Amino acid sequence: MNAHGKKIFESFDDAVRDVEDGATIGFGGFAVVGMPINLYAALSRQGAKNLTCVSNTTRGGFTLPEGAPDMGWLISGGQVKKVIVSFTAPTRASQKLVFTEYYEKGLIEAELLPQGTLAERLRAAGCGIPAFYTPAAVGTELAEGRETRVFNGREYLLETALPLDYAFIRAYQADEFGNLRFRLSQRNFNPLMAMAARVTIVEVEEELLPVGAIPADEVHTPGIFVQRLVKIPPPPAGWWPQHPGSIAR
Amino acid sequence: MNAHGKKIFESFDDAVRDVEDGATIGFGGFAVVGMPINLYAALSRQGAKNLTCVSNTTRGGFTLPEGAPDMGWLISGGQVKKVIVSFTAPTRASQKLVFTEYYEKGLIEAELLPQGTLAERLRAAGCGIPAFYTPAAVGTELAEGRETRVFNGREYLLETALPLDYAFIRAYQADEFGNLRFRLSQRNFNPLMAMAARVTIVEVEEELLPVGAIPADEVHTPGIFVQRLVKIPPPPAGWWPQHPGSIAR
Amino acid sequence: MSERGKGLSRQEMCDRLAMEFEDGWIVNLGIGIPTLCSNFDFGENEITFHAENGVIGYGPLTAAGEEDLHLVNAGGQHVTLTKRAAIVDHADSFGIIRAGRIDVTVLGAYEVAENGDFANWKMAGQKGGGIGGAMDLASCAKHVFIAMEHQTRSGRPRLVERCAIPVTARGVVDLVVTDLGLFAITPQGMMLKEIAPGVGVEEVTAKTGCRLLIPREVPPVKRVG
Amino acid sequence: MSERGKGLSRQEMCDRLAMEFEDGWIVNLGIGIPTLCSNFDFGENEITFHAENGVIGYGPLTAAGEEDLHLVNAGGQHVTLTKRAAIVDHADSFGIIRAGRIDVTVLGAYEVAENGDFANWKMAGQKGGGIGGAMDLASCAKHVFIAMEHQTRSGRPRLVERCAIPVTARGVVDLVVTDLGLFAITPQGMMLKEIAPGVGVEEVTAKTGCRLLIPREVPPVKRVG
Repeated sequence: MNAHGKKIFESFDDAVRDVEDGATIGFGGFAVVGMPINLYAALSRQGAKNLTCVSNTTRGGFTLPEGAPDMGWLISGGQVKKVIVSFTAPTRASQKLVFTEYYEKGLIEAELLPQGTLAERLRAAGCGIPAFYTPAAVGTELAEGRETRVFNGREYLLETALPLDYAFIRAYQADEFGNLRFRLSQRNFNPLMAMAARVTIVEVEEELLPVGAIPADEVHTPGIFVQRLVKIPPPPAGWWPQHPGSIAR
Repeated sequence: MNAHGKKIFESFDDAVRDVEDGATIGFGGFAVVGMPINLYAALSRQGAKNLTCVSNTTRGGFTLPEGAPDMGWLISGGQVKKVIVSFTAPTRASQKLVFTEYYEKGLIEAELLPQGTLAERLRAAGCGIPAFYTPAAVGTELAEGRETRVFNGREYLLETALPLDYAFIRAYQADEFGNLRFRLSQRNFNPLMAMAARVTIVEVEEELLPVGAIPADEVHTPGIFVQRLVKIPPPPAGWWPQHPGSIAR
Repeated sequence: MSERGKGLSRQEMCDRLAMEFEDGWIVNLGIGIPTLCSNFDFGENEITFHAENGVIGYGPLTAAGEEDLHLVNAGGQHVTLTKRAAIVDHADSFGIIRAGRIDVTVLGAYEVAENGDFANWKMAGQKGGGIGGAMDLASCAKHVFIAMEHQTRSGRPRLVERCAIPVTARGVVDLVVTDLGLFAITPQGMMLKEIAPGVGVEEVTAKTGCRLLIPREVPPVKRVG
Repeated sequence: MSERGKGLSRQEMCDRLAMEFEDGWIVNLGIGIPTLCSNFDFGENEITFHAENGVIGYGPLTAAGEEDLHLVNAGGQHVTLTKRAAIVDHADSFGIIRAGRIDVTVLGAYEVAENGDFANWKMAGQKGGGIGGAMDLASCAKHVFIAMEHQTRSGRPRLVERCAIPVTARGVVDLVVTDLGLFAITPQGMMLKEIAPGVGVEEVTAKTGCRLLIPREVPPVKRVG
């Protein structure tokens, strides 16, 4: 795969066609911002099974349009074996997650971990660090039976890298080589997942730019981390977050 | 220290006045680019002793003007107890380093380590990671007698965080809160040292900008990592790299 | 003052904690009640709000209709940016947290124990839970403040001898505000520092699940102006 | 061809290694001889050069007088940027290296052993040395190529049975080019793959410090066109 336009895919279905059963996939995004909504839809259509899905949560937030795809689609489609997340419970007690139903029935595994540990395990995978120590979760139920070690008088927990087969992310701008820019809090987990993955697939909000359009100092994710780009079409063909003002709450 | 202009210092001497004997100081820069030349000069005048100096090398490169300060000034001034670097030898056999003379006489200690390990130890300190594992230097003299561990069938070396008391760095642009931008390869170690340090002192190339002048998405080092800013005066009062075209080689 | 005419409203609870923030502090506010701390008028004091999703220096909630769909805080609320703002990724954001650069985190809780343990990620008997950034923040912030109702909906105390549900971190809480007052965790135990208007010491004691250190004079909860 | 009329010039050595680079590869060139690889004409193949100081996608050396004082490669040379260029900090730059994203690193060496060990950071008897990025690169790049003179200035072989000086990494070298030819490290030992113009197999054997696997026919060093 090189940059002579070969990273550009015409459709989300093309971009996810080869995702294999049993793959580990990271989904970027935080509270809908930077969430790869269109790639969720495409993967749901594609049907790969026994997936391990890595994400902050199994759901977006209130700006996700009614009926829009999220990890719940993959779960209810029987595609997901395990999730690795910092929230298994909903953030509000009133929410009802597709995940919860499957989880309580024992149909799906879950690894619940601190958000910073999730971020750092992805970063470690992307940076060739097999393991590191962190203070988070020491003294809690999550650390029971696990290896800890004292450095400078303080106890830390050993955590290992979390490599991904695929990163599904959403960016604001991309050039044809895959250099990416995110806008504001859209950055969140997206650059880390791109670094941690063997294959990074990006849904891009703005029109794809010619190579060189993003100044080298302003690239957030270098194109060497990016394998596939798809421009998000305008609605209704493409999924976009909805403006809070348009939502009846 | 807050942002009501209180991070701005009038002179390099003011900015380094309180550096104490025995401090650990990181000096950014790589081959002169992003090297805090003026802060080297000020620290030489200030005279703190028993310093541990962390940097890629003890010297700059050929664009450092004749007679300009570098770590050699601190060494020959008897200020340095130890260096932590990825080069103790000169990069060219023909170079003669001030460091080498002191080192061969046993007047100074040196910790020599792979450049990636140096960078990651600084990053770990800046990110609250006390220790991590790396493949670099496994099987070499540097790993002798040290703790290694196998992950997924491969051997890795345990490395610990390298926290700094002070980071001395050079940036292209800064706003009055200390949000920084670097230009091109000036970035190098500079953001890492800022994150690893208790006190970060920045020599800034362009005129200091009002707060808000750097868009949030384009900040390379957030101002929360920066405590002191000094604008570099034009030469001859301030030290600047020299243009290669002006050098007789 | 709350609607019931006694005790503290949620905003008053958060105002009391926000009074403790010092000039130049970097502050992280948890989801729920703690977000109200940002409504406090800090005057000349410059407070920089940090959100787990990498937003450093966010400002008040966005006015309705003016939300930027690319910008939320850690609670998913659409916020504005201050002039000092900078964006980092999730790894750097939690690097800031773990390195101890957050001066205070204000979190909600289900239970706080007199030894400074607290629990806020998993309810009794629940399968799974919601950790988010709470364990990183609680383990690493210089100060951990808690803002919560004094009792559960069913009337059980939240200030307890030992947490009965899984803890978020151990021995980290400094200060707790509830609708009944302000409490400090001290080496000697939990101390009633200030009491809410219209509330008596006996009521606080009766509704609290651990021994309280009670000074001879308990001042009213401090208010601005 | 070198000035002596036989053997390979340094540029020819690097050209031979550069022929092995594949379309889309990410390549890191060490200080000294290896930097000449970037002079090769890669034609349609797109090669992205990575430098330890965080410059991804740099291009040819800058023309004299047009140097940008903010831009050097890992050898401190002033370079240009390609359109694909992106800048990262030193931690991310070495993250890229350690994660195995560098397809090949071309390094100089003092010694290469038949088992793939090599040494390039410290001369015999020297106190200290210069590691730079070599240990990270050597341990983690998908391929490690070495470009060096076949013998030391004093006429001792650099291809050896076992390294006599401290190694940079063990068992990592794939391919070595010297002024006398191209050598591959194979499970059976070091193989003479191609021989330089004007050089005989006997000369290569005589100047080599380890057993060489020598095919019945040793082709000349491949050239473009």
